[in-house]
Amino acid sequence: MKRLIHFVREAVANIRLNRTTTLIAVATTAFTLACFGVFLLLYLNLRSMATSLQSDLKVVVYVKDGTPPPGVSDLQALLKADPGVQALAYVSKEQALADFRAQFPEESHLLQGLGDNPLPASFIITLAPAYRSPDAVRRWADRLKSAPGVEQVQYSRDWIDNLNTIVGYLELAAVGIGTVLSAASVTIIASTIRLTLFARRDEIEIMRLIGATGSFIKIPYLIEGAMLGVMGGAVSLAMLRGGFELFNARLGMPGRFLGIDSGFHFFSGQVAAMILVAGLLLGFVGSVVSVLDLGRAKS
Amino acid sequence: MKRLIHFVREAVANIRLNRTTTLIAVATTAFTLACFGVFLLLYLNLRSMATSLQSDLKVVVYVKDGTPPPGVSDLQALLKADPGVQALAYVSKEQALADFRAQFPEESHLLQGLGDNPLPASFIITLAPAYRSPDAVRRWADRLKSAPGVEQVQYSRDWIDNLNTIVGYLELAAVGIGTVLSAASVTIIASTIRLTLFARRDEIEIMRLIGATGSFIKIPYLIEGAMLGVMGGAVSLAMLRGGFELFNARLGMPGRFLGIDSGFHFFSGQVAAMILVAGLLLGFVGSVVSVLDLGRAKS
Amino acid sequence: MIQIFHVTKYYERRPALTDVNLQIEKGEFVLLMGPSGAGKTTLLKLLYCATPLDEGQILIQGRNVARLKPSAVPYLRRTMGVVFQDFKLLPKKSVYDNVALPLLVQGLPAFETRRKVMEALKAVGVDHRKESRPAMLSAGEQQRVCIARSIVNSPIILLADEPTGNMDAELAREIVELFKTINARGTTVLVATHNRQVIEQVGRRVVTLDQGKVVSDEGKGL
Amino acid sequence: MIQIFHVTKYYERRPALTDVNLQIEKGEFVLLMGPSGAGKTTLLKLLYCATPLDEGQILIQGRNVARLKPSAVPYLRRTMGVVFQDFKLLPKKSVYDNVALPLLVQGLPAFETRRKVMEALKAVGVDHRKESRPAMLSAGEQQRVCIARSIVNSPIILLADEPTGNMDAELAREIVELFKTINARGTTVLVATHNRQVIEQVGRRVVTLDQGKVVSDEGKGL
Ligand SMILES: Nc1ncnc2c1ncn2[C@@H]1O[C@H](COP(=O)(O)OP(=O)(O)OP(=O)(O)O)[C@@H](O)[C@H]1O
Ligand SMILES: Nc1ncnc2c1ncn2[C@@H]1O[C@H](COP(=O)(O)OP(=O)(O)OP(=O)(O)O)[C@@H](O)[C@H]1O
Ligand SMILES: [Mg+2]
Ligand SMILES: [Mg+2]
Repeated sequence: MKRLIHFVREAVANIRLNRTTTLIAVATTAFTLACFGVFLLLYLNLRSMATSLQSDLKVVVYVKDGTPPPGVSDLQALLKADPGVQALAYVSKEQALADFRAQFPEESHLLQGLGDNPLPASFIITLAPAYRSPDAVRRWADRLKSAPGVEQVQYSRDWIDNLNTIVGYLELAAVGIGTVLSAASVTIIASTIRLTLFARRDEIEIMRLIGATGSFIKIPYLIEGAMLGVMGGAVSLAMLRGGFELFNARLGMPGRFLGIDSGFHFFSGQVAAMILVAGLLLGFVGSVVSVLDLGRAKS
Repeated sequence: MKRLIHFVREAVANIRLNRTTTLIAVATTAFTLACFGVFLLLYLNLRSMATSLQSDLKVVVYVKDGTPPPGVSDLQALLKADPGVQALAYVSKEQALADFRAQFPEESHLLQGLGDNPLPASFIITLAPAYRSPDAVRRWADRLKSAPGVEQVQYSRDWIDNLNTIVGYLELAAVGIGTVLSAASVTIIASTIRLTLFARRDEIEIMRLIGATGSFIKIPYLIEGAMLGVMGGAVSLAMLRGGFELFNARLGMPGRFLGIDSGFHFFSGQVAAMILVAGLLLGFVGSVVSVLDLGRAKS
Repeated sequence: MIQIFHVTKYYERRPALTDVNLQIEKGEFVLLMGPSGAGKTTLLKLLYCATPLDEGQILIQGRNVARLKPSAVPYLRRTMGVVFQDFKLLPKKSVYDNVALPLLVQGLPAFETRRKVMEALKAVGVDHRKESRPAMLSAGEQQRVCIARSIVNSPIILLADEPTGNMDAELAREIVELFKTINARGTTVLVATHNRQVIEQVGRRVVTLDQGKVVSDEGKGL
Repeated sequence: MIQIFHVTKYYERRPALTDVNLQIEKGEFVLLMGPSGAGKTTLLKLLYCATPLDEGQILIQGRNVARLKPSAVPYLRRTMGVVFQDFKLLPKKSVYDNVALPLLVQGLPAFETRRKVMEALKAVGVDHRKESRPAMLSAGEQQRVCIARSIVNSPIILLADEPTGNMDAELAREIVELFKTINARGTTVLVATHNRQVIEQVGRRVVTLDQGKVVSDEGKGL
């Protein structure tokens, strides 16, 4: 316990005494984590955007022309019981015609010559979240096609496929950039911490000659590394927050045009905490590496 | 001249003597520039993708029903002379009907009851690159609407708008991330170089006491900084290239699905050179900052 | 206490010590002489395990130094006090903290640390500068801080490398008196020096090295 | 040559030098004595502009040191050779390169640099270690390298701070002889020392400092 207090006090003293290196280490960590954070922010927001776009997906189940009302009720009951259906609306033949007329006033003359209403009745279905992935939609639609009274199941395959591709790319880019950025963060932060310790190798050597054990020398450095990392993480969060607010205030509008009026979101408390923890771990790992290095340099 | 040789030799000697710090500085620069490079790569490829998607844009000019053949020819001549038109194809009323039948076999009964062919003739136009931006398309279409024999000018406003939004976002993200990454790169690289010099401040002080002028001490450090920066840039290019090949070999396929069979492209020689120059400048600026810093610390 | 058998030490294939034999009993006060580059510092370094041995054996308190595990070295060093020729003070710690370090390393209670540190600083006469950083002291003051650090933990063996090199005659005399007092309390003392005055004042065993060899060993058992 | 008028120097409000007056003529050989912490190093530092002056005036070759522009300081330093008490050798350069530095700074041709460096190294007797790095030398050898560096550019003024602190009597005698030779060639020499032997051997003017004040100035004009 007394030891621990000493170690922490020593770490704090080192942080204070080595202003320049502390500042540089914190700045480097902050900027590195900020890069990572910008990417994470972008990724999380795009993902949630994609998800909200997916919820716009509507599947239309056309009812076979000439199905008697009890058949339509049966179909409705079947759909209601389906776990894939989150909400459903019935559009009668009459309503379909009215909708068509309203939507395409210029083309309505196409239907003029026809005595009978050629448009079928339909159910418009919002799928449950679990059924919104392109594959799931396809499977669900294929299954329903054979149900009694169903003429056809329609959904925008293009839209689904595009979204699929976009989300796929996003995921791909996420993995790619995430990997590069993680590797970069680890290297940069570890390097910086290492460099700060490197500048103090003479002091470490003196401590050794005085009879200090390896752990006595190293533990304050590990604590220092972790502290620098957390400080870097905190600064990067502040920077991200500031940048985010700036960005949102200035350019938050386009989000609304796209119909995503929820706007962009900052990290949840959990993700923010994770960034701090990441800083801590990176700083710690950085100093472990440096300290091992020092150990090797001189017995 | 003799001086210059001395300075360069001194810089090289420093790089060699300070293995650890050199390694760390180069690695940090490389990783920082690599982050920037990944982003640049992504941006450039997305941009070129967006551009190639824009070239898919087709504008349809519907010919007024009942326009006599000379009127149609006049219109064709007008369109051919328009600088906005890259290519055009004529679709007669008959062909339009045939196309409709082929495309919508199920809905073709809608046209059955009609004695006359209700579909108009049209010109399908591929716009010249300069006219492909959403605004330009709109202006172009509006202008053409009043031409003799033109019933209507149609293009997918949604498509245009979506692409517009996407490109806008891309540009926005580019500016945002680009700024953050640039700031981060400058800070990180400058910090690292500064830290490497910081570790040598005693030596610099000794040089001063021997009667060395400021520039005599500083110039080798500036050269060293620039060299470290270039080395970092080269390593980052190598890393990017390697990562790119890996990525392309493994995951190059999705590109084809999107219809962009040209695949992803690596940096052109020019951009690669620019990255090297960026490394050089960053390293140089980093050492200028550090050297100024040293100058301030002690007369 | 210290037994050195046929010790040879090379630096880059050039011998710094050649076949050195030396026995130092508990409680002895031995002076180590010799021209510049004779190997005095190298011999002391071997004793506190700062450089590896090439040939021969060194036993300290019966333990074979060459066979010591790296983890045991700090504990050996804690039984010794060392005055380094180049002081080796921590530049960012105060004089007080520098002197307290050997006690801190051993985990001594705070009040006892305080008492011992102040005692050591007073013994060498730099207690009035205890808040200063080493760079703010004159060379002689730094050397005294280094001496204070070496004696603060009442070592069993005291090794001092040119401890009066930056001191005037009067001060050197006081420091030698201090060493003699410490020696009288049972500490084995080994001092490398060029200072004739020190040698006369101590008047004990003098071992002379030249070019890495022991060329004379006078006054043994005096 | 060197004129010091009413010089006072404070370190954190504590005076290190108080109202020091000293005139040193061209070609003089002056010894500076005084106990540890008397202010000898501080006085030398003022002369080579390593620390700012608080009160008084220092003229070197007629130029007012306090009024010197920072850009002029290097050129003043090039006319001086300084033996630092803590050597201040560049740790990553060889002995040769360390000694060559003052010549390199002045842009001397390569062949002349080589000749002068070897001459200086031979004069202090460390020419056989010219490829080594300072850390690979004994303290006495390092001190001699520092002396070699201070004399290599034939300075007009030679300042030496305890230049024989790590040397045996014989070597110290040789170094003093070297200084006397250099002095005989016209260089003004100012040596801070504790070594009685040196003082006797030089037998010239001795200035004694104590607690920052000049307490005696003997043998002037001898
Ligand atoms: N790390 C090293 N690498 C190479 N040679 C070294 C090293 N340390 C010392 N030497 C050489 O070994 C010899 C003995 O050095 P040592 O420091 O033991 O001498 P010393 O007797 O202490 O001299 P001094 O009185 O000058 O301090 C010298 O010639 C020195 O140059
Ligand atoms: N940078 C500094 N900051 C504060 N005090 C200092 C500084 N340098 C020296 N001093 C103090 O000024 C006084 C004179 O120091 P100086 O180094 O000039 O003594 P000296 O005569 O050279 O002593 P020595 O013989 O021990 O080398 C001492 O008390 C010292 O502690
Ligand atoms: Mg020695
Ligand atoms: Mg001094």
